[in-house]
Amino acid sequence: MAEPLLTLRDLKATFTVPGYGVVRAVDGVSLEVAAGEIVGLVGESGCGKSTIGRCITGQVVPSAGEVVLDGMKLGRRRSPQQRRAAQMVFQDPASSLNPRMSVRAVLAELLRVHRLVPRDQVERRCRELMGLVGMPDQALDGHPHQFSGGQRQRIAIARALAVEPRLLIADEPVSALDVSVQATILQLFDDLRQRLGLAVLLISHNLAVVRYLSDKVAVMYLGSIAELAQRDALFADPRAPYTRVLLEAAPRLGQIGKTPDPGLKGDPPSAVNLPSGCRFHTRCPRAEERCSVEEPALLPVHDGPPPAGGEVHLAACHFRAGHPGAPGQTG
Amino acid sequence: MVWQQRRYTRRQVLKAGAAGAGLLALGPLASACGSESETAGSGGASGEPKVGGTLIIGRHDQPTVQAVGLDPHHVAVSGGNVYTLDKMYQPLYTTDAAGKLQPLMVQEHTVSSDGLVYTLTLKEGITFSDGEAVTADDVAWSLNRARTTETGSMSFLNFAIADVKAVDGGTVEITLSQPWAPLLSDLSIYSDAILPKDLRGMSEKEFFTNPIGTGPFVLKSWEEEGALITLARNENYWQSGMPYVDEVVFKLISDDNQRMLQLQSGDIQIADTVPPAQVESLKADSNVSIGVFPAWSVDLFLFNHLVDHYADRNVRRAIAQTIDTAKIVESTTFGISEAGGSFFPPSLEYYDPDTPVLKYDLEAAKADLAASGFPKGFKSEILIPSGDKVWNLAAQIIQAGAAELGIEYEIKQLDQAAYQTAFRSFEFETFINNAINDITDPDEMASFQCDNENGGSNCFWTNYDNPELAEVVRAAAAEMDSAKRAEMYSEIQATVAQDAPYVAMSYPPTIFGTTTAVSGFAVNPAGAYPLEGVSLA
Amino acid sequence: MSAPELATTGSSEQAVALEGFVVRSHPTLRKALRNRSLLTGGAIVGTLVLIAILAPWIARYDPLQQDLAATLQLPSWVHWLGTDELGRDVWSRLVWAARFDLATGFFVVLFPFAFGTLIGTLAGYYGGWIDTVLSRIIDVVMAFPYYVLIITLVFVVGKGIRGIFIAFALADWVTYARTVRSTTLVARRMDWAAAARSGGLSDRRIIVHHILPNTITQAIVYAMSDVVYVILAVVTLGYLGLGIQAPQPDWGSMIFDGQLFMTTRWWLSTIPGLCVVVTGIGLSLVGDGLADVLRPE
Amino acid sequence: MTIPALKVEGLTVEIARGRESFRAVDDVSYALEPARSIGIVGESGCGKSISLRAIMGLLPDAARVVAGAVAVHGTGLSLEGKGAARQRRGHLAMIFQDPGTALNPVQKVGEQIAETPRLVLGETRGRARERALELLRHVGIADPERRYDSYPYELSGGTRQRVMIAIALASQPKVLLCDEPTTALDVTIQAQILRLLVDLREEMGLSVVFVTHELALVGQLCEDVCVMYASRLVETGPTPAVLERPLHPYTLGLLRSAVDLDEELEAPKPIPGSLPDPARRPSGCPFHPRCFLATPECASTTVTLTGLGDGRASACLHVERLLTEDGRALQEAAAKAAVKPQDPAGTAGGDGRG
Amino acid sequence: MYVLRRLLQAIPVVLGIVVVVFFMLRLIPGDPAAALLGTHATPEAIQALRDRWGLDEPIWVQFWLFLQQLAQGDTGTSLFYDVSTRTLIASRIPVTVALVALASVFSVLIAVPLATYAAVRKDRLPDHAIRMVPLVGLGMPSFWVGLVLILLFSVQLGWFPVGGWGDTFAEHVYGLILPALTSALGIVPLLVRSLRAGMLEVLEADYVAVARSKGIRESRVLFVHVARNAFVPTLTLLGINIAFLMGATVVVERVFQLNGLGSLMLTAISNRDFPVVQGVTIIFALAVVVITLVTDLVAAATDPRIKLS
Repeated sequence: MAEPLLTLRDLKATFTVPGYGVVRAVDGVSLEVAAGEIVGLVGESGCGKSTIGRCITGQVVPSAGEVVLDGMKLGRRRSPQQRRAAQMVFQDPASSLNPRMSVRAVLAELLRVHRLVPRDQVERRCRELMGLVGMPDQALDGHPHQFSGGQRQRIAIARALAVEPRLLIADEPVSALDVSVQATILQLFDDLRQRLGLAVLLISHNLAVVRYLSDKVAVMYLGSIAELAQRDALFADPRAPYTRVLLEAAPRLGQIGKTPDPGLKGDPPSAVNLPSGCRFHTRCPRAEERCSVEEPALLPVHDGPPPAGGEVHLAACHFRAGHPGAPGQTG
Repeated sequence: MVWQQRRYTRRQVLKAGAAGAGLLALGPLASACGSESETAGSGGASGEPKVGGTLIIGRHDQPTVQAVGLDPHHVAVSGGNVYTLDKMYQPLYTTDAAGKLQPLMVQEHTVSSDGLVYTLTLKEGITFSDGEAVTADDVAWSLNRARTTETGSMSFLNFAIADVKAVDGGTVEITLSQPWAPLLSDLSIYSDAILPKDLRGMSEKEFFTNPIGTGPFVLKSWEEEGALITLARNENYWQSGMPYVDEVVFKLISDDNQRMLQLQSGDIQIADTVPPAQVESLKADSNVSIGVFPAWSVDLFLFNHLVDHYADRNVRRAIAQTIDTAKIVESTTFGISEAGGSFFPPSLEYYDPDTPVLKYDLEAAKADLAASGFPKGFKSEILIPSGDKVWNLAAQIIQAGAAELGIEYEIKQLDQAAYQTAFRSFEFETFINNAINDITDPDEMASFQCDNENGGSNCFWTNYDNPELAEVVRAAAAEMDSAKRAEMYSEIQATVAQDAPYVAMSYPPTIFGTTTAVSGFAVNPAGAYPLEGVSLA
Repeated sequence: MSAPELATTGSSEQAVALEGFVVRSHPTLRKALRNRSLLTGGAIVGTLVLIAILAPWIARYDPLQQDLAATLQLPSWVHWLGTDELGRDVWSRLVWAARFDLATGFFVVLFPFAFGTLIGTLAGYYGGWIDTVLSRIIDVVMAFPYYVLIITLVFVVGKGIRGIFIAFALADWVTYARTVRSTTLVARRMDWAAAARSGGLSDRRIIVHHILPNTITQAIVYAMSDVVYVILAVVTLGYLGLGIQAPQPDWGSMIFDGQLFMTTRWWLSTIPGLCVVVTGIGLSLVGDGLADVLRPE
Repeated sequence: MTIPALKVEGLTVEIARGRESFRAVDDVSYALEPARSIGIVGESGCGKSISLRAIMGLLPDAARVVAGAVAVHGTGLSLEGKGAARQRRGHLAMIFQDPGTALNPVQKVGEQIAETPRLVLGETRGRARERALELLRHVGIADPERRYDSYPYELSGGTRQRVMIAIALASQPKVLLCDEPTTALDVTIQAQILRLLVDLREEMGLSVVFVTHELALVGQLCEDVCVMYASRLVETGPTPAVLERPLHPYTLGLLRSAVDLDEELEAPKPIPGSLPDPARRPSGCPFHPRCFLATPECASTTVTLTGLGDGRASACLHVERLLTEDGRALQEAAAKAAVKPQDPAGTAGGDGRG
Repeated sequence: MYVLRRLLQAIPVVLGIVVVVFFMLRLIPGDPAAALLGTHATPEAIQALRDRWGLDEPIWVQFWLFLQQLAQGDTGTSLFYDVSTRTLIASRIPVTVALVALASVFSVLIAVPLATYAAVRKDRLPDHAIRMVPLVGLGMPSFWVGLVLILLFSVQLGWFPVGGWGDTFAEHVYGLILPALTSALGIVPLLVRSLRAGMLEVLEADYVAVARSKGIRESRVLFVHVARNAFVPTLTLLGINIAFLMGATVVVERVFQLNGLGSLMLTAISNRDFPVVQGVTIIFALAVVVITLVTDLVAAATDPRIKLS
């Protein structure tokens, strides 16, 4: 099997909040992203999904574990080339572009500093990049405040692409956009994947968005992965109770007049004092005694060898194979 | 040789002036009211003086330093101390408001034929503030302490004294090492004040916390590090009926505007150091009287003779002739000061009005400069203490005048401490300062400014070195014949005028403001003002 | 995988879906021209600067020329604002003082501005122990009351324009450093700064080209009022006897010299006082206006 | 005919921006029956939040109501003046998108709830506290005694929103105005809050106005829906009908541009162009520059909401085409035809969010 | 916990202050011994004094001695007055503290109503008028303001004493009114400006809207909900500006002839009375540190969120 483009091995990230404690934002996450693959990372706020993205780009220094991208082990100090390998697209279009720099200045700087194209080709390449994200050449002269949210997001993507990254990390790329605009950005990602074979780590709380774009989906809860599977397997046959709760809670156009009832009580526990055993047991509608004692590992839901052509479906639940007494659900 | 900061417009100076210490040794107090002359128009209420009341005096400079207690013989006594001390202690002689030497405690004196032994008979009935009578023992002990103590401030004045002895209870004998004309005058210096012998057996610290003297007032309280000093009537004062006021309060008010405004509002009854600029407007205030008292005081523009430019007599003469003293006094003091000429102030004994001084004359100045080693001019600086308005203006006028000769002056202002340090260590090129004679005899000023060797100040820190002139100065002090002395002092004044080691710019008077409630107030030419004759309406 | 291959197919499907936009001509300039504070302030400061530049022509006399025969004259056609104690023409001195004071203000502010911005940027950008150390130093300097510090420093380094220059250089940078540090902290956390870093740009480049253009605005705005503070401090030092050397015409020493004549010649100190106030108004308005104009939308 | 719980008529709000002013809410009318809920859907800047604030009497300084009337159970409410908000007590209460800013950060949450019973309803301190605890319990906060003394910053987003609801309920309103109350919350929490709102409505007979940008939420929660675009209502009607067969191109566009979990994995269809700046609303039908049905007369004709029967209304000139033809097909055909370069001038204008 | 953290943070600042003050003053030219002994002092006498004061010891030894003294709460004996600086400073503190306190009260009494009124009447005439205050106030030197106030209120109208601070408590307060007003006017412009902005922010906050919609009285809205939230920024701002007020005492005490720390410092620095200058500057700086600390703690008590940041 080919070496994956990105490998996260038992990644951990902790922060100390004065007067509060140590927050275990990411608590042992392993994940692989293959070249040309879009992997979705879903979870609620505070589950550590954005921190993972930031660990990969080096904005956050992991406290343990390793990040291997394209064969390079990314450490604390990174060469420009290592830094370029993964690029981020941010949630907030308002802060993702420097208000004082024209689009051209942003793009041309990157092209020049890294000598990505000969000097006389810079302008042409800028236009190409604009074209790639569906923006006209005139936009190069604009400053961020002159663009709408969707346009800014396109420019941010162009900036990310300018340095020819191997991996794009899209952190909630559409959640700040108007509904009517979201679709254009989603399509752009789709398009870029098809045309450039770009690998994307898509971080989002929106299950529908993740479902639409991703090949593979990881569901996170409180710093660790609750379930990891190919897109269809996961949405058709969620095995972690948390995944089911998420799917239950998501608003759907098809359910007119039905208020969602996830059967979930309370707020997520604090990441400072993680619950014992399964970290979801405090809210899990199906929790049993065992769950509060024994922490379930992320393990295949099916016994035996992985199904052909697909990856293993993993879940971190004692009852991943089906609730005791009930037949295991199958996809 | 005691010289003084100018008394008006000094700003924060005289705390540093205190630094200047001996510097402000001001004159002894004037005699009793009997001989007082109404020199200036302050006061003037007629009839019997009223007894009682509290007199508040707003002073410009930092008064007493408690560090040395209230010891009149100590070096670190400053202007501020003097005005408090001379109300509590008295010397044997005093200077009256007209500038004449008057015996204070002495009934009569005799001099031996060789002029070396003075025998003084004390007046009777003079008592200390504790009621004890003053004896010859007290006097001999005090004068010996004043002239021998290591920290003695003005002990140099007593250098001719070989010994002081009590002959009997009322007679004191002073033996000199050489004939010395200024002796009696010297004995009027405040620092030759009479204290009880052996300080009544107390330690210095004890005694000076609660001092005993013969003056009209005693210390009541000392607050705010001397910013507020209260004196109370000496109930045992030996001159009956006096003083008239119950209490005197000395208050530090260093800001000129403040002091004048408090005078106008009646918060204080006497303000010293009235800025000349405000005299006009204060005179318009019917509640205030302005007293302008002539003083043995001269403002000088001094050259550092260690600097090549000023070692050149022609340069000094040239600059002296660019200084229009009449214009200086007109614009800096609105004509209140008298224009300078001789380095002796006109009110001082042996002042010679015919001294051949260098007058303002640009052509002559140019000729002199051309004859000098620096015909094209040069760059130099004028050092002044910061915050002194009058000297600042004077410096600017000198600057403008010298510019006519191609001499470019920069005016350098230093705060008092740095200013003192600078000129005393000869780190200056020219500076402006004031000299004052504290006693009736002009020898003090003459030796201070002309005797580079013995004068105590290298001729006021100019290092003007003229041995022949110094000889004349010394001879004049030893000469007992008045007419001969007059001749000698004329010669001294003429030499200085022509040599121009420094330029006498002006003779500033002492300006005081009083409210109309005050009567009987006067200042003597040495700058001292007795208060036993002052009363409040 | 090779670098993303760029298809230049012209308008893709996305281009069709493109939201509209306009690229306007230089927006900052247009905003500046519409900003009333900036225009008013600019007019005031501009006039003052013009007066300062044209001082040799506007002043009718040499500001240093004494006329001891005509001191303290009342305003007249000959001397518009009368003369001072040395018979110098007050109007001429006022005009030359504008030149001196404005120049002093601007030059004195220059170093603290540059140094403080540098320190603040470094502290804010790098954080960690650099920030801790620099912040503590800033705290220490800030702990000294402004005038206490300035006065002490003037005693240390000496009076006159050189002393004032050094004293302000040592005391004043902290305000800039503090302001810039906090804005840098904000800027550093912005996504575009993270993007620049992960774009492989050097720290120096990010600081100079990305962070500074965003953070310096506040420093510039503060510098405007700081010029006034400097002029005021110089005036106050003059009052305390630590100021500018005579005979240099300067509003501060004119206020100070004139206050002795407050009751008889009120204009001698009031008019230079007004000049400082007007300068203050002008520069504050410029500061406010600049803040509006330079604020990114 | 029953008296509506809330009747809004011709509500028009103008906002001053610099020297110009524009209509942020333009002639908005709707009626809400007792114990029912109505959803108001639109994208950012369409005026939906401003309209709620206007009804609540909480307009910012720069905005003012220039026309319109609001009545709760037949009682007209004044729309101007500082006292306007106070007059709402007992009629209307509002909960906000961000409970973080809607709760006083320096006051204990219990006190914020107790304020109304104590100061307005005249209860004693003790009774007011009881009432506040009761309300906290009512909105599903476990351990209300402890939470009473909490400060807002100590609470999670979901709990804050519950507190906000408790504050709203404390004044015993008849109508609850909800301004995107779940947008800032996670999906699981959102579900809990929605559940709570539904329960409260049933228990207390509250009527609810629910403002959101998400059609799916309206579908799950509200009987009726108003779709708002560029300060105006473009379509109203019973929710199932509107979602099933939208009668305005904008409604259709919104539905089709959203990705949804229930849909087959087909690509969402964006609406071309972007939202107009509210101050530079296109003439005629404000949606015409982005509309696949647009004809030249759309740009010149003033469109108004026109009733179509069954409680439905649309403000589209070409509504009959949507009634007779399949809107989706029309839209797709239009998109295909437009693959060729589009006139950028036609889509000029920022989306107003800078 | 928060209190402890803030206290710990203050320690390096205090140490820094001590170091800076000590070495800064040693750089001032001028010999205190020569300054005190004056004209007629002999070099021997000066040297004796220098020895007594330890001025010729290596600077590190001097610093160590200084630290030892400081540990006992003293900065040594005044060279000039020969009394402990502690005594000296203690006698001056009441004036300065009273002046600063009254000035703070005045600045709040002036700035808060102005800022509130401007904010409530935003963009209307009162707002425009009040916004001119900072512009005009910024450019006025305080000694000049003081002088004008004296001429106006003391000389022309005779309402207040010209200077000084009297003997009784009533006279103290009375005498401090004009000086405190002068000091206050120095920071009122800044306060008005920032407070207006802060007030606007609070007035436009959602929770104020919520409070109004609860039906409670407008006065309660203003005094409980608005005021309490506006209090923290006001306090913090005042805390920062009190440092400026203290510095201003140097000037104001001189104008109004008050014998406080400011005038003590000016005198001492001219006298090169290093222990006193050290003492006063350290007291000033410590006061600033303490005030900042106290305002932070009060702010934290008012707004519980602060403890977290």
